[in-house]
Amino acid sequence: MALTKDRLWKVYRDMVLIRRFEEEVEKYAQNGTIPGFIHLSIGQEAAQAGVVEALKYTDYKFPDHRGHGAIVLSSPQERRKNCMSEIFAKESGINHGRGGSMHVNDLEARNMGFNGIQGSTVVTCLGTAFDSYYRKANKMEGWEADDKDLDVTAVFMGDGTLGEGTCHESLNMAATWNLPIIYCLINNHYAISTHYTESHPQQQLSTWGKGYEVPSFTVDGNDIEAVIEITEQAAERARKGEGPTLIEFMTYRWQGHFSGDPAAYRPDGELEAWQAKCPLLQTKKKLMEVHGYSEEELDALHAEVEEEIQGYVKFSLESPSPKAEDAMKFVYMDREVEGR
Amino acid sequence: MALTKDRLWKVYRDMVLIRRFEEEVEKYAQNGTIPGFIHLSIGQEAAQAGVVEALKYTDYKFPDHRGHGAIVLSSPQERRKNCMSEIFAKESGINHGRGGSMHVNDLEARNMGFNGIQGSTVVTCLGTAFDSYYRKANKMEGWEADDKDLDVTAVFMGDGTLGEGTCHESLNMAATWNLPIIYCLINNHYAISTHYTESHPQQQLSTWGKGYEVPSFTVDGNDIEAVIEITEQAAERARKGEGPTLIEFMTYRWQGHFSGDPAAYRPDGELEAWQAKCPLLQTKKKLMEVHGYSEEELDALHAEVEEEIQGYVKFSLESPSPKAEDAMKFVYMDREVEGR
Amino acid sequence: MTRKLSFSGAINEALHQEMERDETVFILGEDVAKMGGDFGITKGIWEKWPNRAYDTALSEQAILGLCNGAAVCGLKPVAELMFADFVGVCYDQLINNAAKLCYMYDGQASAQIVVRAVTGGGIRCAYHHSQCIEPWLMNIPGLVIVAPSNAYEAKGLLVGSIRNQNPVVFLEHKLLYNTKSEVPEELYDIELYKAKVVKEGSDITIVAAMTMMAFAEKAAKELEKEGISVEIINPLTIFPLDKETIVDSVAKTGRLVVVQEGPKVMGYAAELGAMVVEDIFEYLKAPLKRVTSLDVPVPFAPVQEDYVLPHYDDVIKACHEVMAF
Amino acid sequence: MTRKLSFSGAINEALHQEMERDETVFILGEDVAKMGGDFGITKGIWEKWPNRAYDTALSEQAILGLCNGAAVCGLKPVAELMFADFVGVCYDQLINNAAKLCYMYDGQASAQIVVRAVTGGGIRCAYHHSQCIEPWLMNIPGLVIVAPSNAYEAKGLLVGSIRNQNPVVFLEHKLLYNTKSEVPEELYDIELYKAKVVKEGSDITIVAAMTMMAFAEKAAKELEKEGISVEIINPLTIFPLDKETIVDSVAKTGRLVVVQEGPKVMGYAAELGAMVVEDIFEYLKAPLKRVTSLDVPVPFAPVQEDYVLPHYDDVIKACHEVMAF
Ligand SMILES: Cc1ncc(C[n+]2csc(CCOP(=O)(O)OP(=O)(O)O)c2C)c(N)n1
Ligand SMILES: Cc1ncc(C[n+]2csc(CCOP(=O)(O)OP(=O)(O)O)c2C)c(N)n1
Ligand SMILES: [Mg+2]
Ligand SMILES: [Mg+2]
Repeated sequence: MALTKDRLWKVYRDMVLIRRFEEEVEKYAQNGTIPGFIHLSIGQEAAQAGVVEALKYTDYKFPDHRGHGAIVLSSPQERRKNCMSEIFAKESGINHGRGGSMHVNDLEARNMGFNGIQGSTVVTCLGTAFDSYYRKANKMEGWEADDKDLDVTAVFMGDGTLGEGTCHESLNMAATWNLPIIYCLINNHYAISTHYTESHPQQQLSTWGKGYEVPSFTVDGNDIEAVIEITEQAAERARKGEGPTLIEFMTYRWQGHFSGDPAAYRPDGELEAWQAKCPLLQTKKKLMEVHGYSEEELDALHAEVEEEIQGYVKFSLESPSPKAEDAMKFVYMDREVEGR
Repeated sequence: MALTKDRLWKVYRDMVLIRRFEEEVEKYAQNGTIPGFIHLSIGQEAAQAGVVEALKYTDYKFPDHRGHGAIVLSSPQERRKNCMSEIFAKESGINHGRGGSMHVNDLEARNMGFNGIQGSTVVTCLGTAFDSYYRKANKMEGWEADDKDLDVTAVFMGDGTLGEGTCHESLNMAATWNLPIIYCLINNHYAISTHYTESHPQQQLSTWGKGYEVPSFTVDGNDIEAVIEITEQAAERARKGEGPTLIEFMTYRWQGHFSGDPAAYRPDGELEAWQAKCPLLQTKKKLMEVHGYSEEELDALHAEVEEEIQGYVKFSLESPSPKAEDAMKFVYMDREVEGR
Repeated sequence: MTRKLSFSGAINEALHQEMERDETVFILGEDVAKMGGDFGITKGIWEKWPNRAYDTALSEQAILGLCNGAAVCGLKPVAELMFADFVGVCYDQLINNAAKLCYMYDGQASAQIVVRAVTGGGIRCAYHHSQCIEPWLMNIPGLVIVAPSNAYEAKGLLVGSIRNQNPVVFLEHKLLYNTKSEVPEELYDIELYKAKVVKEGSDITIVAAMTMMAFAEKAAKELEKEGISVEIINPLTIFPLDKETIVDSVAKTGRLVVVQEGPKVMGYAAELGAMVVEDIFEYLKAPLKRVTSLDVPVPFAPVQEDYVLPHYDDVIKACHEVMAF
Repeated sequence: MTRKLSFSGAINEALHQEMERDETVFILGEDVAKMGGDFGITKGIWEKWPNRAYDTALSEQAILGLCNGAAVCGLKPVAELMFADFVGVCYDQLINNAAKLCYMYDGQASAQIVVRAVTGGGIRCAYHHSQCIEPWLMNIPGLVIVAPSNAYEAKGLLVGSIRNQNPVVFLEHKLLYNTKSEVPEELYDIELYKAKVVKEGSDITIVAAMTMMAFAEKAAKELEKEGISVEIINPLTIFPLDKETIVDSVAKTGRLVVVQEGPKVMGYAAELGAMVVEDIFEYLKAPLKRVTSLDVPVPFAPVQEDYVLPHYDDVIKACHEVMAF
């Protein structure tokens, strides 16, 4: 399925936004401004932008630890800068700086955030999927209509994360109950240093889903059109109550596991081969060759994104740190915990 | 594959032994002599006797919680009575009565016992399988020969237990490393009250194993010849380092989940239909009709088993309880814990 | 006049009544729906509301994960762990997800879930079906642990737990299921975070929960005859502890005996002991006494299980010792 | 003269030397083989012994399950948990399998395994990569927890742990990896179950472990100038605790200050406090003081993490308070 000209333009812009977002994060992580560990998604923009594009604002999104792209695109324009300032540990951060890179969530946009324990969100997502399933079954307020669509839940999980027992428990339950979940398996070939073929028996990881009799696919995760098409189909099934889908997106992370990892475990030339398959490059080519966009139009898009990103960075740098005592807030919903 | 006359006779005797063992255990559980919960395997004798028959004494066996059959057949003649007296909580019990029905282990016979947490042995068994794999890879003492067979590990697990995340982690690892494991999935249709089709998406649970590209089969678990044949093939592959096999044995437990459970959740007639497929009955028929054994010869076998079982029971009843203070032993291998 | 109801009946009634009142409450777990629970606690719910009672696979991580996610959307799940010991396989979902969700979501949402867990020894089920799990969870800010000792408390506390906005582990001691007490027919809730002064007294404070309350009450009576006045406190919410009530009591009596079923080492008695020696050292008249299980796994053989679990005589002995000090 | 070696180098050397000596020792975990570990601790092992170093999937339950089974067969696995917080997902294998195997096997075999776990806060990695896990495991008889505070201890204790017949959780504080101390080149082991009297003193006993040892030592020096004599004890084996050494020390000084990185509630300081008020109440001259983290998840923002973790000043304050009592 080819996207319309406008839509391809839009998602190209989304991908450029991710790329530039990540590059700035990397810069400030490297120079010590951003604390903690940072996992960058450069090279994987299509799988993130495509999945978010295929979903509604009201669908639940569970980004993974390499999820800045899905995170920033999930939030509406006005809160995207707060996603970045969260990573900078600032009071203006969308979670007031208490979470950081691994824990940027925006419940209003149904970005449900990540949990640092790999595989944890893969079971939490059962619950968001269960919510509309339950409300509809019980004809709760707003859910009386027989033909009302379920809310879809999309969970991102890496090839390595598939090793966790939670993945099995989740797919087993989702498939038994036909829960509206899309398992977005981002196969970027490595879990830290370990190639997926060294820790899993399958040639393609989507084979795993077939063991549950769940529709399971492997697609080129760098082809944004393919990503959107397959995800839209999965979302359609999920909304109608036809159950989960597993999609393996084949892609590659250009950086090491975390910002600063030299990634010495990769064979020579592998990175370069994948860089040639850059999702932005591919899309740009299509925009120009198939849809007739000009170099100038693309430059204008890039400049616009640049301005936007620089706005986020400025905002992040200028925002103050949170108050130390605010660390005591919300341990419990209904009671205070003693501070200093 | 048809078994030889003698071998079929032998395994028939094994199954009768299990049946009578279980009936006596039930009797003494019901009258309060045996404490705790008891899970009986009546109706499932073929899957237990067949698997143990297909293995060597030196292969590792992990019985499940419904495992008295595999347990008693794993131990040599002279220790079988101690398996029963363990269930009776006696000092003569194979673990001095500290474990009971759920924890009867005989390390010398490589019956590695059960762990009350379902799915736990499904990962522990990776380790016994790993042992000879490791010793051979490192050419350790006794393992220098290239053609030396690996020790096989057989782990019993129920249809319900397959819900645990450990099952995934185990099969994933075993398949990746080609560990010598036979996953003996005893599908007796229920996990307590829950039919396997209500908690799993697959029509046949062996489909699950195919998701790992592991040889996976479903066989009639009440047909002892089929059980032995498929298990021997799996053991052969495992010994040669060709990796794990998943076998789903279709069978049925006649009693409720535990001794005393009325099993009201079963539809009318289901039990009777399965009783007609009794593994003992089927084998007895074959012994008489195909192999020409006479009613008298079978009576003699039954009488012999009866005498043996009554010996176990007498021994169990007459054995004293363990010493209370012995509860303090072996919390640590190398240090004492303070008692009263 | 209120009727007498069993502990299990009281829990069942609490579920029925609160589910009647609040359509966002639902139950899930292994065999909780059609069978009504392995211990029969959830009987009749599935029949009444087939879409609000879910039998699950043996997938405790998925069960708790589902609870956490559903709670964030505004549902109120009540899950059953057939045996509390199984917390081991879903520990991460409790401590790193449920307990931290409110914090991670910066107060925008929390894991308002109840995990009913069948706890304790005494039924000859050995190592993996007999444990007291509260100490495994008490180092985790964000969690709540509730432990009723009779049917009246069970009903009110379960309702209070369902309405509490935080993740609650609700401990049901299997030996209490058949015990009876007076239980109002109407729906009521007991406030969490409040310890109950079961009996006032002036010489010794005994803190006990669940089945150990029976030891405490019997001991108080026996000691009363000797002229020793015992104050009994039942924490009810074991975590976070109602420090004030407990500390005030010990400040008054000067003597603390904690009766706790689980092993001694790092049981909740440890926190109580530390609390008083930290906060009201000057009021203490005698050493802390902890009457507990021995520090071993719970063995199967009845003589051994009985040897390992706390002995009533030791409560009396401990009280005599603190008085004689 | 012995060389100086980093904490991480000392652990690496211990593994190399003990693996050289004993062919049943092997390592496994995520990225421990080809990459030499996420923190570089297992460097060079896979190169030397490609069949004795295993990169695994992200399957902590399988990793520990394999360890348990292999140990029963006589192998000696040393697993790495990249972050100790991940104990949550394999908790059951530690508490219900490893810890109970010796008991279940009636002493015929045990889980002689070592689980190296990277622990503690201070690197701005928030809730799930910063926790101190020892209290989660200290209620479980059968387990051993070891916690070195410098390179010398790290080498000797790791060797001691590998040789110990029980399941050992070996805590490596990430902030210690780059710290250096004198470490003998030859293979040596430090006996488990023995606390170390780091410094003798007569007024106050400070118990501290891992990074908190630095606080204790600095405080002792500072207080010495004021004429306050501090005795410092490092438990080294955090569980089971060397009760005798600790209790003897507090009996002598009469004052106990515990400095512990994790949250206060039900930290191991609670057990220490309970222990002394139970066993040597009559020798206590002042209340227990616990200097700990605040009872919250560890937040990401540096100002907040620093606020939450223990403050050095509080050690001094606690010591002044117990002296002034
Ligand atoms: C339970 C658990 N185990 C291990 C880790 C440490 N860890 C974080 S990311 C990672 C690799 C994940 O690989 P993959 O899922 O393929 O995602 P990628 O990093 O490639 O995007 C590991 C091992 C963790 N956070 N949680
Ligand atoms: C982790 C865990 N969850 C739940 C249980 C309780 N439990 C014991 S047996 C059982 C059913 C097991 O069913 P299945 O595996 O099919 O074996 P079967 O009883 O049919 O032989 C359950 C739920 C347990 N022991 N451990
Ligand atoms: Mg990956
Ligand atoms: Mg079954």
